[in-house]
Parts: sequence; C-alpha cells; structure tokens
Amino acid sequence: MSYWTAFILTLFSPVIGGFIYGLERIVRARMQGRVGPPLLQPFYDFFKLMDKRSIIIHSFHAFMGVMYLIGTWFALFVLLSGGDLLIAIFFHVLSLAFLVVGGFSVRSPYSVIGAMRELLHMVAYEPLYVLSAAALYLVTGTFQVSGILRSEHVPLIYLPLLFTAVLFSLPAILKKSPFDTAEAHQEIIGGPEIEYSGKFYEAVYTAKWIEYVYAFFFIFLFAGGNHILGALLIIFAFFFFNLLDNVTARVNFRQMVAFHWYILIPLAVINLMLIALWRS
Amino acid sequence: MVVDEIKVPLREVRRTIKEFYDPKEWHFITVNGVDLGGKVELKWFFTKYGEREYFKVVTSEASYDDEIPTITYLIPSAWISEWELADLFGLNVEGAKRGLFLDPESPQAPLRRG
Amino acid sequence: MKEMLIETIKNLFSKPVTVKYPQEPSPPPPNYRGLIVYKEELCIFCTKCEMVCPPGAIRFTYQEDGSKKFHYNPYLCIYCGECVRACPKPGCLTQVEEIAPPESSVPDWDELEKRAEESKKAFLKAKAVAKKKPGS
Amino acid sequence: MEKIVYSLFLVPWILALAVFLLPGAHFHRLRQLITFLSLPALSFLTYLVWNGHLPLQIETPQWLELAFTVYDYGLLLYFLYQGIKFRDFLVTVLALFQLFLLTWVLLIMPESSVPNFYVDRLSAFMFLIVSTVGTLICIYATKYMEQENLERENRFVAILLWFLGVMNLAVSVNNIEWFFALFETTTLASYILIRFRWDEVSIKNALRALWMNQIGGIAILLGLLFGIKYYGFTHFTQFLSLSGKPVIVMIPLGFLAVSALVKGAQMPFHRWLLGAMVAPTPVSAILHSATMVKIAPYLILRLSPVIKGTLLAKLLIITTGFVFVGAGLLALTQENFKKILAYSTISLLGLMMLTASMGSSMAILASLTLILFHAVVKALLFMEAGVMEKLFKAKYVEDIRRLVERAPITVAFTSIGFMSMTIVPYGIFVSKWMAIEEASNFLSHGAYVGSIIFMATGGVILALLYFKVIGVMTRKRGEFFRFQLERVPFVYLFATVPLVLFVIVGSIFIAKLLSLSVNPVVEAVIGTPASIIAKGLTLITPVSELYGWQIIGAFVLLLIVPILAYFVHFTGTDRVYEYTCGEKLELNIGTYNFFCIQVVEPFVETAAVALFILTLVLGGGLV
Amino acid sequence: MDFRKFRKRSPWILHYNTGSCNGCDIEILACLAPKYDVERFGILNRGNPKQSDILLVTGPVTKRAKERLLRLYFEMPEPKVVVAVGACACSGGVFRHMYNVENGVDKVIPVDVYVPGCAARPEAIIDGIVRALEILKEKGKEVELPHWCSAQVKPPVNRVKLLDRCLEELHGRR
Amino acid sequence: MGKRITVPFGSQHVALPEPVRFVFQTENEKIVDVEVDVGYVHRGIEKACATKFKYMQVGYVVARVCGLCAISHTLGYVTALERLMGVEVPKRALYLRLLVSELDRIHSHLLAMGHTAEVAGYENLFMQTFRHRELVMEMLELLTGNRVQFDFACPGGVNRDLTPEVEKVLREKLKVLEEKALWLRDVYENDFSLTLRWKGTGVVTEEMAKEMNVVGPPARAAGLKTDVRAEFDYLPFKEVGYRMVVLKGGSIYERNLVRALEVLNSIEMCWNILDGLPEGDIKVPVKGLPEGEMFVRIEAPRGELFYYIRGSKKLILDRVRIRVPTFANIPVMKELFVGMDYADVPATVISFDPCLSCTAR
Ligand code: SF4
Ligand code: SF4
Ligand code: SF4
Ligand code: SF4
Ligand code: SF4
Ligand code: SF4
Ligand code: SF4
Ligand code: SF4
Repeated sequence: MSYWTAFILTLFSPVIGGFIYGLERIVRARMQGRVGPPLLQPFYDFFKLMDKRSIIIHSFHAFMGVMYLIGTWFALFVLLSGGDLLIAIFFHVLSLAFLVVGGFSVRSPYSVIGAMRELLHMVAYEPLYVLSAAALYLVTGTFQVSGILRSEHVPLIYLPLLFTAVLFSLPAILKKSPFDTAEAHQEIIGGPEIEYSGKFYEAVYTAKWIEYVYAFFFIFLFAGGNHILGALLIIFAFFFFNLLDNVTARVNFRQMVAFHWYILIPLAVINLMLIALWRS
Repeated sequence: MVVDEIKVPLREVRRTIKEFYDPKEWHFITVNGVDLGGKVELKWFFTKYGEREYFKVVTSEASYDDEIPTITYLIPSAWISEWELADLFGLNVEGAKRGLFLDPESPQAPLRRG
Repeated sequence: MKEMLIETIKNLFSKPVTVKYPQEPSPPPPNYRGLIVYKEELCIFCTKCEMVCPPGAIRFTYQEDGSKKFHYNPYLCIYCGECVRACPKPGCLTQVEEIAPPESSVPDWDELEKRAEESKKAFLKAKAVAKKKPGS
Repeated sequence: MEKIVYSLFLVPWILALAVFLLPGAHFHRLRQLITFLSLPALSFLTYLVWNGHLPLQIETPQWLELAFTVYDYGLLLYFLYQGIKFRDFLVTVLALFQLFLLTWVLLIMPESSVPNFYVDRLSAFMFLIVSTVGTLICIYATKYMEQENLERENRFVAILLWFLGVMNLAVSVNNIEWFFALFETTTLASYILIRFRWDEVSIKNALRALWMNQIGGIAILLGLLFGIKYYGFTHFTQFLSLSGKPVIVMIPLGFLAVSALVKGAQMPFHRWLLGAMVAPTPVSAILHSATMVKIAPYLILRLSPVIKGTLLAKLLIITTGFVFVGAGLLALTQENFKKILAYSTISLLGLMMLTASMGSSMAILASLTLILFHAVVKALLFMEAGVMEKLFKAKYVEDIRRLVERAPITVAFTSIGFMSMTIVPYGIFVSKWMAIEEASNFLSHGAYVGSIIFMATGGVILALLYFKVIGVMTRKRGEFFRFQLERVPFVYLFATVPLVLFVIVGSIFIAKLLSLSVNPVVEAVIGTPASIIAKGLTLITPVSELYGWQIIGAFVLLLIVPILAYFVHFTGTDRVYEYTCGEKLELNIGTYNFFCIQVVEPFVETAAVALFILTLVLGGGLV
Repeated sequence: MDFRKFRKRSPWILHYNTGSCNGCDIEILACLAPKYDVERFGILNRGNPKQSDILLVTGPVTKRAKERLLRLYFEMPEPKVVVAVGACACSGGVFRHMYNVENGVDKVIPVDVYVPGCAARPEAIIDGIVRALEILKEKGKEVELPHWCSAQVKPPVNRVKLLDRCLEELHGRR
Repeated sequence: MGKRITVPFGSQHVALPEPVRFVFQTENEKIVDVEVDVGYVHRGIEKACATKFKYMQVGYVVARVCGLCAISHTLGYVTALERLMGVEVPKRALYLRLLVSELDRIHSHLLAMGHTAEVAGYENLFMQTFRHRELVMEMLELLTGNRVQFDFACPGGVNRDLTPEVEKVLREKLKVLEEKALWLRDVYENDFSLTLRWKGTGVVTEEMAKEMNVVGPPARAAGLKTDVRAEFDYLPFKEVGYRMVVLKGGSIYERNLVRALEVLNSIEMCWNILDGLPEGDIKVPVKGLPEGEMFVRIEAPRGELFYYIRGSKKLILDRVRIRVPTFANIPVMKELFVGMDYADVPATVISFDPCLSCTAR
C-alpha cells in the first residue's frame, strides 16, 4: 500500500469507522428485535458533541483525551502505511497509554478502575497479537504489512486456530461484551472515558471508531494477498463479534485475562507450532 | 388467624424472645411502634415457617426516654428495624444510629403524635 | 447461549417489534385511565371529589357569592379515578382515555392551594357572620 | 594500549584511595571534585580503548598470577571469617567448600600460555557502561550521602569507586580462575555495600547476598574444574575456540551459566538483589543497573557462541524467559518503589540473558542494546527513587500519589524511564522487537515459541506495572495553574539529565547507534555482525524496517505532548468535579497491588527452582 | 455549519430518581426496551452526567436527594434540558406536602418539560422528550442556574466553586 | 491504605433506577468494606397515612409506595382493613385481585430478571426479557387501565370488572406469554455465560437466609421454604394451583431461576383463574369506621410484605405500618458484599430486586 493510499485511508478512517459503528448499532438493534438508530447516528452524535459546552476536570486530563485520538490515528497510519506489523501493534499500546494515563490522572474511582482494566485488557490480548504477527511472518515471510498484503499465501488457511483466537479477542480490543470490562457501562460507566465531556469526549469517541478500522484491518491481514477474501473476512468478523456481543454476558477481568491466556494463547501457540513443524 | 401475644415489661423483652427464638423455626418480621402519646407501644412480630396464619407478638411499652433493648445479637437482621424505630420515633434504641432515613433538615421523630 | 444465538439470528431477519410512535399513533387501550373531564353544567358542587382526591388535584375556589369554581391539575392527578367513583352525579366527572400532553409549564398549584384555602376560609367566615346576623 | 587498560582499573582505585583518605565533613567538596574527575578520566580511557586495536591480548607477569592466588585465599578466608563472626552457617560452609574447590583447582591447573587478559569489544562495551553510568552514580552518591551521613561519605564513595575498577577488571580477564577472584570481589563489594548502614536488616541481607553469590562462585569453580578435567581449558578464549564445533561435554559451560544466573539474580536466587534495597539508593543503582548484575549477561554473552543452539541454550531461554514473566508478575504485587525497580531489574536481566542465549547475531544485538539501555534507564530510575526518598519522603507507591503536583521534573524523568522500558520507540523496545522477530525464525522449536510468549507476556506485564506507577504519580487534584518546578540539587540533575538525554537521543538515533557502535560488539562476540542497515533514522533489519518517521512520530507523541500538556490550559473551559454518583464523598484512590498474585509466588519460585535444576542437570550434564 | 439541528438527533439521557415509587422509572426502562426503543431517535442512556443532554427526573425531590440532584445538574454541560417525568416530579403527586419532600423537581432545578401521568406512559415520556428536544434546539450555551439562585457567574465557570456556593445558599434557605 | 480504591455505587448510577448508596472500599476490585445508605426515598408515607389521608384513600397512597408491586401494597392494606372491619369480600373480587396480583408478579419478576441481565452486561437478554414483559404490561393495562399504578383493589372488592372482550384478549396474550416465558426460563437456566458469571456469586446459604430472615425469591433460592402465599390465606391461592418454588444454591443464578419458575407458575394460575372465575359482585360497600389493630402478611413479588394498621373509630387511621420485603433483605445484602468482586456488585444488588422506595417509604 502506498503512503498516499494509507494517508487518505487514515484520514478518512473516522468516517469509515463511524459507518462501521453506525452499522453495528443497527445490527445490534435488529438482533435484539428493535429498530435501532439511523446509520448516520454516530455522526449526529459527533456533531452534537461539537456543539456542547465543554467542561473538564483539569487540562492535563482533557489534553490526554485529545492525544488518545491523535495517538490512535497515528497508530492506524503506522499499520496502514505498510510498515512493520509488530511496530504497529506496539504503537497501538502507545495510543492506549494516553487513555490510560488520562484515566489515571483524575481522582475519579471509575476512571481509575477503568484505566487499570484497560491495561489488563492489554495484558490479555497483546501477546495474542504479537503471536499472530509472528505467525503471519511464518506464513508470508515478512513482517511488513505491505508484504503481507502482497503475499500469495492466504494466512487464513495456515492459521485457522489463530484466526479463531483473534476473532474471539476482537471484543477485547473493541470493548464489547463479553470482554467489555474496561468500559463496563453498568459497573464503571465507561471507565476511563467517564470524565470527558463535550469536544474532549468527542475525541475519545472518535478514537474508538478509528480502533474499529484498526481491528478490522488486522483481520484483513489474515487473507494475505487475497483482498476479496479479506473483505469477506471483515464482514464475517463483523457479524461474528456482534453475535458474540449479543449472546454473552460480561465476564470479569480475571475471567477475561484467564480466557485469553489459558485458552486463546495456547490455541495460537498450537497453531504456530504446527505450522512451524510442518514447515521445517 | 392465630395471634399469640405476650405482654412483658421492657426489660423482659430480650429474655422472652431469647427463650423461644430459634432461627430455624422462627421468622422475625419486624418491630413496630405505635405512639400512644408520651409513650410508645412496641410490638415484636414473629411467625413460624410453614405454619398457617400464625403470629407471635411480644408487646411492651416504653416511654420516650427509655432505652429500648436491642435484639440484634439474637437476630442479626433486626438492626435495620431498630434503627428505623430510633429514627422515626426518636427513641433511644441500644446501638442504633440516627439518620437512616431522616436528614438534618427533616422534622425529627415524625411518627410521634402532635 | 444456544437459545440466545438462535433467537438473535431470528431477530436479525425478522421485523422489529418496535412501535412507530410518534410517527404512527399508539393509542391507549379502551378504558385507559386518562384525564378527568369535568362538566360544570352537571356539577352540584358537593366537593366530594375534592375530599376524596388523594393528591389534592381537584380544588375548589370560593367566589364572593358563595359559588365555587372547579380547578383540576392533570400534572398532579394520579389518575386513580376515585373522584369519578365518588361523584354523586353520573356524567359530571368522567375519566377519558386521553392523557395530558407534556408541557413546559404547569399550573402554579401552590398558589392555587393557598387561594382555595383562603377563599374557603373567607367564605366560611362570611357565612358564619351571615348566620350570626339573623340570629342577633 | 596495555597501559590504558591497566589504568582503567587503577584510576578508579587511586581515586577511591584519595576519597577514602579525606574523611570528615569539611572535605566534602574536595571529595566531590575527585569523584567528579572519575567521569572524564574513565570516559577518556574507555574512548581510547574503544578506538584502539581490539581484541587485545595481554600477557601478564608470573607474579600477578601468584598475587591472584593469594588474593583468592585471602578473600575466601575473609568470607569464612564473616561467616563465623556472624554465626552464619551457610556462609561458613560455602566458604569452606570454596576453599576446598579452589585448592583442588589449583592443584590440577595445567600450565598454559594463554594471555590472562583479553580485552575485546565486549569488554570495551562494558567499560563504557561502567565508566559513564557507574561514575555518574558515584557523583550522585556524593550528594546522596551528604543528605544521609556525611561522616561516612568517604568510605561509601570510595567503595563505589573501587568497585568500578573491579568491574572493569572483571570484564577484561581471560583466566577463569582470575575471573572467579573478581567475581567474588564483586560479591565482597556487594556484601560491604549492602551492610553499609550496619543495622540488623542490612547485615542479614548482606549475608544473604553473600551466600547466594558464593554459590555462583562455587559454580564457577566447578565449571573451571570440569573444564580442566574434560578439555584442559582454563581461559575463556579456549572455550570460544569450541564455537562452531560439536560440543562434547557441556558441564563446564553449564556451571558457568549457572553462576551467571546467580549473579543475575534470576529466580530462585533473586532475593539477594531485593535485599540490596536496604542499602543507600546509589548501591541499588550500581548493583542493579550499571554494573554488577551485568556480569551475568556478560558471562552468557561470552559463552553464547559456544552454547548457541544447544539444549543448554534452550533451557536457559526457558528459565530466563520464565523469570522475565515471573519477576514481572511479582513486581506487580510490590508497594515499595525500590522493590518494584528491583523486581523489574530481575525481570529484564532475564530478558537480556534470554536474548543472549539465543545466540544469533540479531539476538546478541538485542541483548547488547538491552544491556546498554537498561543500565542507563535503571540507573536513572534508581537515582530518581533516591531523589523521591530524600526530597519527597516517598518510598512507597502510596506516597508517590499526586507527586506530579509537587515534583514535575522528577515525575517526568521517572516516567521517561518507565516508558522507555516498554513503549515504542525507545531502545529497550527496539531490542525486544528485534528479539521477537528473531525468535520467529526458529519457531519450530518449543523453546523459541516459549521465548516469544515470554517476551510478549512479560512485556505487557511490565507495561502494566509501569503504567500503574505512572498513573499513581500523575494523578492530580486540579490544574497546575501556577506551576513551579521543584528545585532539584544540582548534583542530582547533573547525574540524571545526561542519562535522560542519552535515552532519548540514543533512541532517536537508534539505527546509527546500533549499526555503528553496537554491531561491532556483536561481531566481536560471535564473529558475524547483525545484518542491520541504518538509513537516516530508519533501521532496516533482515525481515523488517523501523522507519525514522515512526520513531520521530512516537517521540513527538510521547515527549512533546506532556510538555505541551503543561502549557495547554484550556482556559476558556469550565472546570468541574469528578463524577461520584452525585455524592460528596471522601475518596481514597489507591491503585491495584494484584495481591492475589502473591498466592502464586511459591509456585513461581518452585517452578524457577525446577527449571534451574533442569538447566544444571540437563544443560550441563547430558548433552 | 449549524450544529443545532444535530442536538435533536442525538440526545443522551441521564436518569435520576429523586424519590419516586419506581413506577415512572420502569416506564423509562420500558422506553429503552424493544417495544418503544428510543434509540431510534439516537437516545442513549449514558448514565453519565458529563455526556448527557437530557436529565430525566422522576419522583418528588426528597430532602436527601436534593443536594445530589443539584450536583448532577451542575455536572451536565449546557445546552441541557430537564424533563420531569410523572406527577411526582411535576408537582409532588400523591406525596405532595409530605414532610420529607420538596414537591416537585422545579423547586430545586429549573424544569423544561413536565410529563404528566402516574405512571407516565412510555408514549408520554417519548412525547416529553420530543418536546424537550425542541427546547434543547433553541437553548443557548450559557450556564443555567436555578431560579432561586442569586449569583452572577462569568465564564469560564468553575463549577466546583459554584456548587459549593449553591449548596450553601440552598442550606441557608432551610 | 494505598491500595484501596473507594468506589461509590449510587445514588445515581446507570445500573440503579433507584437511589441507594453503597460505598465500597476495594482492593484490586475485591470489596473489603461497605457502607450502605438506603434513606434516599424516604418521603414520610406512614406519617401521611396517619394524618393526611382518610382510610378509604390510603389504598391509593400506599400503592405509590412502590410502583413495582403496587397491587401488593393495596392488597396488604385493604386486606388488613377488611379483616379489621369484618367485610366479606365477594369471591369474584378475590379472584380478580389474584389475577392482577399474579400478573403483577410476572411483570415484576421479568423486570428483575431482565435488569439483572442488563447489569451483567447481557444487553440482548435484557431486551428480550423486556420485550416479552410488554405483553404483561399490555394485559395489565387492559385489565386495570394503567400500566403501572393499577389502583385496582379497593376496600370491599375491586374497582373494575373483567369484561368478556378483555378476557378474550387476555387469553390470547397469555398464550403467547407462556411460550415466551418457557423460552426465557430456558435461557436463564442454560445460558453458558450467565452460569459462568452468576453461579456461585453472591451466595446466600440456607443458614444465612434463616439467620438473617431473608424473604421472597432470595430466600427460596437459598432453599428456605417460605412463601406467604402458602402461609397466609389472603387470597385463594390453593384453589388456582399454586406451587412453591424452592431451589438450592442461593446465588444470583438461582435467584433468577426461582423468578423464572415462579413466572411459569403464575401463568398457570392465571389460566386457572380465567377458567374458574366465579360470577357475582365485584365490590361490597364498606361502612363504618375502623377500630382496633390488624396485621397481615402478603407475598409481594419481592417477598413478604407486612401491614399493620390501627384505628380508633376515626376517618383517619392511627398508625399504618409497612414492613416491606427489601427492608428485610437489606441486612443480608450488606453481609454479602465483603470479599466480592466489584464487577459482581451490580448484578448481586439487582438480583435481590431491591425496592428502595419501599424500604424508605
Ligand atoms: S383521578 Fe384521582 S387524583 Fe385524579 S383528580 Fe381524581 S381523585 Fe384526584
Ligand atoms: S363530586 Fe362531582 S358533583 Fe360533586 S363537586 Fe365534584 S364534580 Fe361536582
Ligand atoms: S351528592 Fe347527594 S348527598 Fe352529596 S351533596 Fe349531593 S345531594 Fe347531597
Ligand atoms: S486474584 Fe486478584 S490480586 Fe490476584 S491476580 Fe487476580 S486480580 Fe490480581
Ligand atoms: S408519578 Fe406515580 S408512578 Fe410516577 S413516580 Fe410518582 S407515584 Fe410513582
Ligand atoms: S452560587 Fe448561589 S446564586 Fe449561584 S447557583 Fe448557586 S445558589 Fe444560586
Ligand atoms: S430492580 Fe429494583 S432497582 Fe431496579 S428498577 Fe426494579 S425496583 Fe428499581
Ligand atoms: S416491596 Fe418493593 S416492589 Fe414491592 S411495593 Fe415495595 S418497593 Fe415496591
């Protein structure tokens, strides 16, 4: 992918992510037998938040919210620009760091708990993503995203278990049930984002849409050079995680970390070792 | 409806309840106060699991400044009724804290007459 | 999870159950306990309704001449229907199915309550004076 | 050239002597000056060595050998004496055993004409760390001790300086017997330093450090013994000649590796390093970061060409990887700030040895980068810990709550230190990244899969740990409207600012740094340099690239932003209180200590012991 | 661009019960459920004052809830509207003149829309919200103060201090 | 204390439609200390019933103690009043009361179940439960003229009769409801993520239940056989096929399962009522003034509701005392929290289906 495409895609990622989010809200509503909001709802929210009077706790906190947006945006660009996959994954950590530090910087219990849980989310899913980077490398022979996208192998064929694991951890990145402990609306009311309002909340809100693009692009990589399959994978993943969201209750953070470490990561490892053995 | 009412003086209340109360059989309902003007009539209501239309009532009278014996150590769940009594009647119940329901700006001891 | 999965997928492909209110009306069912409608022409001003109304949503103010005026506050009424049952004149008070619309201001009921009390007192006083007068 | 190398040992000793001979409060300034001299002097010497013709083999006169033998006996007898004096059974017995082994070794020691000093780039690399970070710590220590105990300052600083010389010596000897002597000298140094405060806990911990390190010494002696027995080898270079050839008996190497594990405070021998906390903070800094524990990865690096790919290496990978994760987990449960640092040192030492044992050139590169940056960052962090302790009376995580309101500079430096250990694009991250990508090449073996998992999970656990602490520090009640930077004494700033600058600049120019400075060391260690290319700021590795703009971007995000945050005030915006469900409450906002992980502590330790024994038995014995 | 029209499209609500009988609260819950599904209008129950536009209050304000109501009110960013749901919130309902209540939300904070009923039907609540949205659209962004409050504020408002003074005044009125 | 985090839960909180305040001290999200404040909703109803309202009005007022089991309060009050004044209520009226009270139980139980699902982060299940709950709401609306506050029972009988048209619609809806209730029972019983999250969480043991005098579904979920419907004959439950549902375990999971099973039993009772509805008057006039004291127990959806009234031949009673189920369950709730995960708190609280408006009156 050239820098320019990457740049344009990144630039418009909030729009894409917004649409995905809008669609998700509709699909979720339909799955629950409701009508749901219009497709453009996220953008309505966006513009409304623009118009609100902003009230903040202190400027550092508010600024961190804005930085979270910029960080996520940058992380997405790193991913899309075709560079190293591992680096892109760690840039994602970096962007989360802003949210976390912002969350910690106020004396609000929900925010602090949420930030802590955000870190625990990271603890849960990050190893899995590092493993998938390694696995994608094994299959395609490169860590470069652009290389993976050009590879004639379809990693999905070699990495079914790993892909399953990544699918199941998708809710952890996007904070959906069953792994939405960091936001846990009914417990900590949005966690680290609770103290943001107005334009500053808007930044956090938009950053989440960008994360959608980030996560789904990651799924896309599993199709390697076969971009049609990639698109199908994204659609599949979209419905899959919405279904999962709708048929599960939230687990607590212990269960979340345990599920990732004891089930998903071993799954990934088995897959990894199998293909490594088969390769050698 | 069978009502088994025992009238005892205030200081006997705890002993009376202790004599028969066994958590396995008895269900403590509540303690209720009725203001009689100057004094309060207190009733401890009990019933028995599995029995039809049966009440056991321990009745006693207390003046506004008497110390009402607590039965919380017998029946751990009784504190809330006792606190309520202390709050709404302004009675002096052993170990009860004020302010369960009432705020500083609410009228105090609202359930007293007059 | 299985049951939910089936249901979720079923829901996804069937029509939502949501009613289209307010685009389409969603009327209350027959005999809904809505607003109290008062017909002054039938009223005998016995004030029974005022007496039974639990929140005091019906109040009468007394005019100088002893006639009474009916006031009703739908934003205070709890729609229990007790006034209708209490009213001795069938048809004077009825409970319709409609409900009052949301408003951005409500009757100043505090003021009205005061007025009702005062006018009643004034009227009773006047009556007492009037009673006394013929006697004296 | 030889003289330069010798002066690298002697200069610190002379300075130490000078400092020692100037006791009392009134010479404080003078001592500071002398200490300060060590920085330019040692750096210059190191510079000369680095630019000299390496590797350098130095023949030594016969008397030196004798002197070392005598010194060895003296040292061991001193240990024995300490054991008896403090009625410590273990120290006594181990000292006796060491004496026995030493005698045996000397009896069967063959004559050899191999030079006893061997200074290659790896040694020079270690000199570099010692002479910069180490001396900075000494300078820092003068101020620190001024605030603690001016009377004993001269002793303290003198020991530190002397220790720098010992370190330099230790990484340049070739003779394993000598190495043993110096290894035990570092043990002695840590013993003296830990018990420096002379209270009960200090002595207890010092004795523990002593006996644990004695085990390391025994392992070296056993390694030497078996080395002589099987191969007739007494020098490192002899072992290195084995590289590439099938190795018949690993026992000597296994023992040497074990001694590295002990010195590197790997579980189950981590307690001595934790115990070192009771000493004044510069001790922790010097022991944990710059110098002493670095002998461990140094030793593994020395051996790695030989053990590369063997079962021993794989076991080492598993063991150290396990420690990397396990120590990280245990660090989460700690509340004492220095203990957190100590555990994370243990953890990262695990990572260094892990990468060192992988043995490929990329892995070695990663290991060296890690050593370099870790030395700098840990020194920085410990110094900041000392600053917090001395200036803000903050020792525990709960004390550092809302520190940012009082001490923005300290918090900023500490945060940079913490972040540099986990996040893109700091040097430590880069080495982790290279290590993971390198490990991906060998995935068909379980140990390497294990290493990836360990690296990935250990990494996030450390991230969790550091952000937890950063979070506690940066919490604040309101605005800094009038922001006052705290007044940090000049010496503290002098010691810390270069480190911070190095971390940042080094990370920005990581590509150049790696290809120009570290890669020659890699070449010296295993013969072939890692195939990395620096193109501007961009670092190109065989399988991937780290772009310059990524590094810059990350730095802009990470560094400029907090500074900006300081100046951005959103003055036109309403301020509001935190949401607390509409209640007005006295809030107590602490942090998680993951207490229940302590439940797994015995398990982690048992597993570590098992792995350790496995390394010893399988790694050493059977292959 | 005029953002005002988007206010109507994405109202997020905060619900606070100041002492109601739950009747109206469960009807608000019912509004979120599939049959009425207020998410059609973009309504989300955020439960977080800082991100909400509409404050739904149910119940006659009890003495203890009063202060909390005020706190939450000041936590909401303008423009915002307050909807009093149910007879209790409008004027005290059946609890009018009981000793521990304040007879309606408008005694404490300004109310924009009153929804009658006991309990208010979901349809009525929807109507009320629709009406509130009309008002919301017209509102300005300046800080709103309770009518009984005498202070002048100048932006930027420090709501921490504002609330303190306000509570003082509130308790002073006691 | 550096590791403690204070977490307020309430008074305003999304998971709570009602104001109640818990202040938890947590360590690693494990609760080590808890403080409860239940007094937010105190309005002074008992006082008002003894000073402000006439005895005929009190029924409407106490209904507003809580909207969730409005009929239970009215029933409690009118039963006590009728017993005190010796009024013989017509059989048809009793059956109609029973019908409404069981429908009310269904709606309240479904609400509790759905709400517990919601706070456990299971939004879809909440939606489905509420979707089917709307059926009951429609039935109640048809039957009584209002969705929540029924004002159905009055001293001497009931206010409205059941017309044949309404009965027909009721039967239709009841049929659908039965189907859905069976499905819901299945979900609440078998759903993996619910069992994972709820089984063994917030356990009230049988001993605890007895000791702390727990009432209602929480008690029955703990294995304590107590149900006022079996212990007090305020309505002819025997005749319409009442069964007591008792489970063992006492965790959130069982509490909701008890509710799901009771819903099924209630539906069955509704069928029997509709089939066997006797003809006759729906109301007898109540004359005279109350004198003396009377107390009754009623099984509200949340458990035992206790009414005590006392009059002295006046239009206004001397004392009306309401002891509500949640009031009785608060002590045990408070005991439960210590040692629990904060993440489980909302579900635990809601699984008791607390009604603070009752508790504080
Ligand atoms: S319906 Fe009830 S509340 Fe309304 S006016 Fe009539 S008696 Fe009063
Ligand atoms: S009860 Fe009927 S007739 Fe009497 S005043 Fe009221 S409305 Fe008029
Ligand atoms: S209703 Fe009957 S009794 Fe009452 S005032 Fe009218 S005529 Fe008289
Ligand atoms: S049990 Fe508690 S302390 Fe232990 S790891 Fe889990 S959350 Fe942390
Ligand atoms: S208006 Fe009626 S239903 Fe609503 S809260 Fe008040 S009493 Fe309850
Ligand atoms: S500060 Fe005073 S004047 Fe201003 S809102 Fe508060 S009470 Fe009113
Ligand atoms: S479950 Fe309880 S708290 Fe929740 S809405 Fe119902 S009554 Fe209120
Ligand atoms: S017991 Fe609870 S649900 Fe029932 S009326 Fe009372 S508050 Fe409402």
